[in-house]
Amino acid sequence: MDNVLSWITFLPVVGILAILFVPKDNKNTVRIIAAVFTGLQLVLAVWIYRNFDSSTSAIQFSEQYKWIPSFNIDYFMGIDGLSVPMVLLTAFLSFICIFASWGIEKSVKGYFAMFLLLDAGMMGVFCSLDFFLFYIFWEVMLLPMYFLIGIWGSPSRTEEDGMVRGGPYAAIKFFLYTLFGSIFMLIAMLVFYFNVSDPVTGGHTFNMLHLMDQANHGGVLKDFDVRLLIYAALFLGFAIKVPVFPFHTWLPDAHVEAPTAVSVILAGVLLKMGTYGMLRISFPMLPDAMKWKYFAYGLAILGMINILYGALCAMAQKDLKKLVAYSSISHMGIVLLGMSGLTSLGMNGAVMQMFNHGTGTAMLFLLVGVIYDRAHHRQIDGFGGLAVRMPIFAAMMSLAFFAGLGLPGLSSFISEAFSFLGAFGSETFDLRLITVVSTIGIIITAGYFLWTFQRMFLGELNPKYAELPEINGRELFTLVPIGILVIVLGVYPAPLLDLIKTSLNELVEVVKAAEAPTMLGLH
Amino acid sequence: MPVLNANLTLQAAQFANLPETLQTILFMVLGAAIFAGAAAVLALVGVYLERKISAHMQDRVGPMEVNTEIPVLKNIGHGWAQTLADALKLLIKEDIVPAEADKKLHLMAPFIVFAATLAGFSVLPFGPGLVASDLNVGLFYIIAISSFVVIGIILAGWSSNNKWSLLGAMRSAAQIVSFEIPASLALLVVIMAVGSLNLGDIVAAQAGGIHKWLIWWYPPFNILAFFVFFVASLAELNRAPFDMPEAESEIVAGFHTEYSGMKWAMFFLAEYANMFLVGVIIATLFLGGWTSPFGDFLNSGPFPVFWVTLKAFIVIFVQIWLRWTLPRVRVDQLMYTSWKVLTPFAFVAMVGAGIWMML
Amino acid sequence: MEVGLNHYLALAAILFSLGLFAVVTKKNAVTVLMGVELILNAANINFVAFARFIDTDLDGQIIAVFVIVTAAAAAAVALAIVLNLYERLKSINLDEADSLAG
Amino acid sequence: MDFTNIAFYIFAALTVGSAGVMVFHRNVVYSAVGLLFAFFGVAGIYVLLAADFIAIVQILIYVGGILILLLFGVMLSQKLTKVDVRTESMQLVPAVVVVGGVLAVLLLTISSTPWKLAGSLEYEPTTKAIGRLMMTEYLIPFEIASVLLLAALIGAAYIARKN
Amino acid sequence: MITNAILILLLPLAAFVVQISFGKRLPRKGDWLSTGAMFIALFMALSILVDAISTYESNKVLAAQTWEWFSFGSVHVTFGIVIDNLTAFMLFVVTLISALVHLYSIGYMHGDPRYSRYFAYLGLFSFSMLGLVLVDNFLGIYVFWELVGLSSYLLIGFWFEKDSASNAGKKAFITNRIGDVGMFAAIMILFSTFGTFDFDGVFAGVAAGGLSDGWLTAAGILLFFGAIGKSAQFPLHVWLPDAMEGPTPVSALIHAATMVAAGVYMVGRTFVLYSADALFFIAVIGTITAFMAATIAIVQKDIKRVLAYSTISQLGYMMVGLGTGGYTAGLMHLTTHAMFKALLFLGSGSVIHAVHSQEMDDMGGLRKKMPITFWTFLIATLALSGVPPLSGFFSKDAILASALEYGMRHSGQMWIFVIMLLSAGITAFYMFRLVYMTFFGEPADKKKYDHAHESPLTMTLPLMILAVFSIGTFSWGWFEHLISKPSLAAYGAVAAVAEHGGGHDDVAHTAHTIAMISSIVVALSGILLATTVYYWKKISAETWGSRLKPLYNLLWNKYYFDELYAATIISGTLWKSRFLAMFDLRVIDGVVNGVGRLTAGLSNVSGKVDLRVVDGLVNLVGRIVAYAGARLRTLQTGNVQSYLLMALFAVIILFVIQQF
Repeated sequence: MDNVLSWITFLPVVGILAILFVPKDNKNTVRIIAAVFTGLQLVLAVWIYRNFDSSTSAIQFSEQYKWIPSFNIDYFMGIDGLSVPMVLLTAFLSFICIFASWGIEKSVKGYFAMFLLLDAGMMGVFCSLDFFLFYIFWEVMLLPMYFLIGIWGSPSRTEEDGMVRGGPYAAIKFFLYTLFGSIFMLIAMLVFYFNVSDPVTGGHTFNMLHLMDQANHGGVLKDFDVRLLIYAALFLGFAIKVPVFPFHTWLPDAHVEAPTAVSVILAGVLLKMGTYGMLRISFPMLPDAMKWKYFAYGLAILGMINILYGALCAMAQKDLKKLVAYSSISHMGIVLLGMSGLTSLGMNGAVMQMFNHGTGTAMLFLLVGVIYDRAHHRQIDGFGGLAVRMPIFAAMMSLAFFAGLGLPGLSSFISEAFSFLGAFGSETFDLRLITVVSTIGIIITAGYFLWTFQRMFLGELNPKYAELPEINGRELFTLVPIGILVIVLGVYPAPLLDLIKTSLNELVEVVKAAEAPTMLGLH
Repeated sequence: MPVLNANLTLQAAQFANLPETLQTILFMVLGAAIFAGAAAVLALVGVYLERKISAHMQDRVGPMEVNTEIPVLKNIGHGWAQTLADALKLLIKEDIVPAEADKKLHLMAPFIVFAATLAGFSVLPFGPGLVASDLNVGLFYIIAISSFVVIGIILAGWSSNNKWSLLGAMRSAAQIVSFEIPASLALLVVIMAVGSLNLGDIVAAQAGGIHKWLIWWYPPFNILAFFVFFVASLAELNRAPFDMPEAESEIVAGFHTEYSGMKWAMFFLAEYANMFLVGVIIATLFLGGWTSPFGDFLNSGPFPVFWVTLKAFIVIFVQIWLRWTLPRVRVDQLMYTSWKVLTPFAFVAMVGAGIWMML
Repeated sequence: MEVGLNHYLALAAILFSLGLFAVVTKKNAVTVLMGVELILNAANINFVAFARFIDTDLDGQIIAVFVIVTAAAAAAVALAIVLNLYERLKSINLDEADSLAG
Repeated sequence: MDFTNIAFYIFAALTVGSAGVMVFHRNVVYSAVGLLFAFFGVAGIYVLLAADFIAIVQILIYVGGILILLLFGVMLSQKLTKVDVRTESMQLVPAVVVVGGVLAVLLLTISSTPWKLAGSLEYEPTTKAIGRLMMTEYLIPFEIASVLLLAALIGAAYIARKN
Repeated sequence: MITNAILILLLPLAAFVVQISFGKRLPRKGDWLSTGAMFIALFMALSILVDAISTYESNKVLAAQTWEWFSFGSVHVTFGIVIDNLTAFMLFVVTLISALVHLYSIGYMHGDPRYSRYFAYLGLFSFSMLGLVLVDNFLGIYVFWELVGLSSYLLIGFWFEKDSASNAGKKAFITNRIGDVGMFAAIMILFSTFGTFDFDGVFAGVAAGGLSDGWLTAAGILLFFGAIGKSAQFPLHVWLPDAMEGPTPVSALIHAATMVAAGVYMVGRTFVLYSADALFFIAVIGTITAFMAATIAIVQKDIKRVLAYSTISQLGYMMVGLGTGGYTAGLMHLTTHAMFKALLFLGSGSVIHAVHSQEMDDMGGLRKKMPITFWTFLIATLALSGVPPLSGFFSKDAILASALEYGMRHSGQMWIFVIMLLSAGITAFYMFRLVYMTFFGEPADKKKYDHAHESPLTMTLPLMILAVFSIGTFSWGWFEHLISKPSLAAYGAVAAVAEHGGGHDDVAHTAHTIAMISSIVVALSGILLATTVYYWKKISAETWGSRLKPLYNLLWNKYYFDELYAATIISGTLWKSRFLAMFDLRVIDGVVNGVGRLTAGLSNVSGKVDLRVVDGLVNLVGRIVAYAGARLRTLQTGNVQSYLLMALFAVIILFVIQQF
């Protein structure tokens, strides 16, 4: 079926329309509609997966229509190995999250409308191959997140240190932070637009494929300093999204304040936007800038910092969700490290890690949601000995924790291992020391996960939670598929790996092929 | 006055020896004097006639006694000098000016009225070429001047600081103004028929005997126009059936109650001069002016003047006749006749004549 | 010296300013109206003078006619208003009719 | 110094004098009379300007119509009893200044603008020409003027009606 | 052959899966299922062992098969099974002990609320252990390495109500993880240079000299780190004693025989990798561990703690064996040790089961009450102490011989032999101390003594079987033949390092005889000393204990390792994390919020400025207008004429302006 990508992106929007017609009070019909549409989206995603030809690295299912001819901007959608897993992940998680947000009672229509808009935004980002369209979807995704965190997040409260924290605070912080980043991205986009000549028409272009072709780079893009600047700008834009060390403080707040389903999507998909952006835009378009000594090592070092810093911070957290947030930062660090190695192994490992972290964290957040719905608080020390009372929940939680700490046999291990291996074995850069130091991260990760597991589940049952109800069917329905996915991809990762390897290997070759920068001085 | 100047130089060549401007001034003053004198005389004759005719109508004799010692005139008899005596009386009578009255205006009013009447005469042709100023817009001039009288009346009424005189003035002004319209419309018929405003041309158009007179053109419209004009002019004179302003029984003597002596005489004089003026206008417009009723016969020499004056006096006779026969018309009836009767007739006449002309 | 166009225009100007002065200073509404009439006359003089001295095809005079006509209409209406004013304010002194004062 | 110049000055003097009376006199009726003679003066000027039809129209409408209206206005707006028709004037000084300024401006423009004088100065009667122009070239304004008069008539009547 | 191997591998996994999901609902909670599965696996392993022995060819790869797991385009990650003599032996050992532990657990764990889940975890452990033994590549070994760690975590922390148990589990897992990191680093080095994970591929690469000597040693040491973690060697041994929190059969299976042995197996499997320096390092670590653990064992009161430390010590021995080149000696000791250590643990298990306490003070004089347990326990103790006829003697003697030989060859390294000899003596001493304190002497706690009774058959049967194996497992000769020391030559190494192959040249022979004699002497003296102190009570332990107070305390507190680690690493990390979290919260978030507040402040200031200045201006304009308005209002006199006047005035002004 043609223009499937447009369908998959705009199906949720149709969903929104459908929801709008539903009268406000029967909440369930709204939920069902949302479920149906995300379900359809999932079906489409699966269809794409089956029809995706993983042998070539060319763009598939591409659609190109003239959108704003005067500025030579066209509606150019297409996916390759890099974006397929992301599309699958988004569709899968959105579907799951709809069920996870079955408990939302406050202005349900608004919530699901926003959610579907977010879904469309995300899908758009992964499918669009026109920088302008990419940027638009990037921004579209921001808006619903702001509302979802702001309105449906936890009420704002003033902490003992006088700081006002809560849903709105986090929402604003998230929004401004990302917006700040996207401004730099906009600048870079415009520089590209004006300096890259469309091989066919000779005019300006946003078309990413043309942007990737170094031959088209003219004007100011010839000068290497400028290329570094643009790369830095883009990197800043994406780094905030990943999040990379100094720009990450919005994540814990956003997660803590956001409702369960939203933080699942936030961690599951939104964090991947940053790295996806780097792989889709920064790497292919400015390969030489990427290979510049200070940037490449910088990326690896930032990855390492992310891993260690995230892990250590997680260990000290008292709030379970914040802990998981910091763990996400740590895991995303692994992705960064994997990418910076510029080896086929590392790149594939990184993208796999993006996918696996998506599923793993989603599971974690869903579980946090489960316990939060019951105990209405997330202080780790507040619980104790839950395993006695909620064995299945404990089992699920242990599966999630072990997936988190990269136990072999579960998906994260494969991606982590190969990210490290890729980085370690990189020929272009000697990342050996950085990688070895980063591996310490997995010890700390094991430390805080098990410590948390012990404080929450093992030991004496906290009398307060003697009657805590076991995990119910709906929650299980959301968790089991992810659990299965985590285990299956852990044991046999080929299906995911085959999808992405041709494109990513080709990407690596392209970047490696770009001649080393000839800049004086800093070289 | 270049127009005036041109005519005068034509006729009074004998004064050529004087410098141009002096000549014109002299001529103007002379003309004015002649007219003033003629008007005064005519007025007196008019008064006399009025008294005599009204007396005879009322089966009485009228003034018989007043006579002069001058041998020839003495034996005319029939009190011909009565009006002269009256005039003398008025001249020497004490000129009372009401207190609080507006002296200057009080004085000025009669002169305005008299001036207006006199001005009318300058355009009328008493013979072929015998006209003070042969204005191209002669007839139009007459209409304009006739409205001048109103101001004099109003000023008179106003300046005598007397409620009744003011009311009288207002009423007579309204009357004159409102009858001006049917009069002008009636004249339109004449203008349309002849196609020129110049009185000389109008008379020329009616030359050739009684049957050529304008009154008989396009029957019945011209007759209707003549009738409307005649009634309207009666109203403008404040005479006869329409003499509300001076109606003794109601507001004493109207606007000139406070006047006495010479100023009153002026008013009186003006009234009768005006009567004569209207007579001559009707004569020239409808009754062939100075042309003799018998075609070319008796048409030369002094006869044109004679014919004009004769026709004028016939009209005057009719006016006096009406004054003493018809009862006084109430004010609203007055207005009614003007707006609801005369004006429509005038329109009918105008339209009818117009269409007739087109055919 | 020969009475040229300027004389007439000068005369008109004088009349105009006199009329204007009347309009501006006089308190009595009727006097103001008179002033207006005077101004209009001054304008007419100009028209006729132009018709006489500049383009001789009588346009000026026709316009003068129309001005006179409209002046008449205006005077009628103005007087009606003045009467009404009198009706309401019991006096036609313009400085009392300042209900529009700011 | 032929007659027309003298006539012009006479009439000009008459007009300006009477206008001055009208403006400066305190008594409304006197100003009305002043206005009367001003109108006559203007009519005379018209005659000098070879516009005889306009002169007559001037007399007919201004003197015969408007002046009477004004007089009526004066009379009706005074309490019949109170004869005093004093009319004060106000803000004299500024008015003088301004009007003087306006006069100066007008005179300045008149003197400074180079008028394009047409040649011939002959006189000929204008009534026929005006009549023809009125009915041909200026037909529309003529009709509009008639409508205007009708409207004014009705309007004035309505406004003045004592309700 | 391969199918057998696969079956052996998958049976426990299947048992685990079935057990964990339907365990509760199965009759007798499914214990028969797991035990049955294990005995079948045992039977198959036996068949493989017989097959291996029958072929009787040194280091013969009986069967090997690899499957493609997944590929990265150029890099193909495979997963395969290799069965050679070593694997056969290991399979037999693991399956045997696992089966016996299953059987034993039926009795021991009877009545436990989560009975089925226990067997599930055992199944998982067995699967992971077997996988570890069978797998043929580094990545595979790492995978099973971690799975084994997981299952040990689950089993140690089985009674998670007890905080100490869950702590122990966590401690075990994390310590293992630390070791694993080292191992992973080694794998990274090897993979990055050779591009493959397979042992053969890597070994061929090393043989071809693909890796510089320095890096090779580093890889070797790092690989050994994994073993340190797993086999509780010197720095990372702290978790094993705490692991005793788990049920005793678990300790027996995991912390005696199999898991801890994994480290030794791994070193054995990748022996060719280790350069001389690496081997020396292993030897040193082994020695330290052995001696340290032995000394601590002396003062321990808890029966299981003593055995735990003895295990650590024996592992040290194995490492020394391998380190000093005694490849066969080390591995043999592995197998023999597995047998009698399992027996010891199970024995102590039945004692605990009877007495319901792990403290030796509560025991005493149980000889009469629990004869079978006593006698099997005695046999195991003798084997452990290295008394000649038993299997222990042969393997321990071989290790001592290789240590001596190593000492002879490498001048100045004699201290290894001396310490090891001393440790052997101490081992004998504390083992007999244990025996006397539990089985001889007066029962300390009368009530417990009366209550004590012999364990049921399900528990005593495994004891007897193990006792048999402890006595004479294998004759040294053919074991050595089957599992001889591999050398790089097998992989085409050019310059075969002149490594002494424990063969039959003179130095080896002399070392062998001396070692044998000295080991016997030391063992007997140890036993003698123990009996005098604890049986004849000639020397009172207390007096010596008090006299050597500082030494006693040192030993009692396990050289303060736990405290050391707690102080340095654990609290260090915790402190760092707290600091970083605080740093993150305060500084970075502070910066962000600071920026937020700054902008808020700026906006506040600009708000004020705006309020005062700009707004002021606006108000000013407003006021001016109002003022002007007021003034001008007077102009609006309502008098039309004044308006006209003003208008005209304007006209004049304009005209004047226009002029200039």
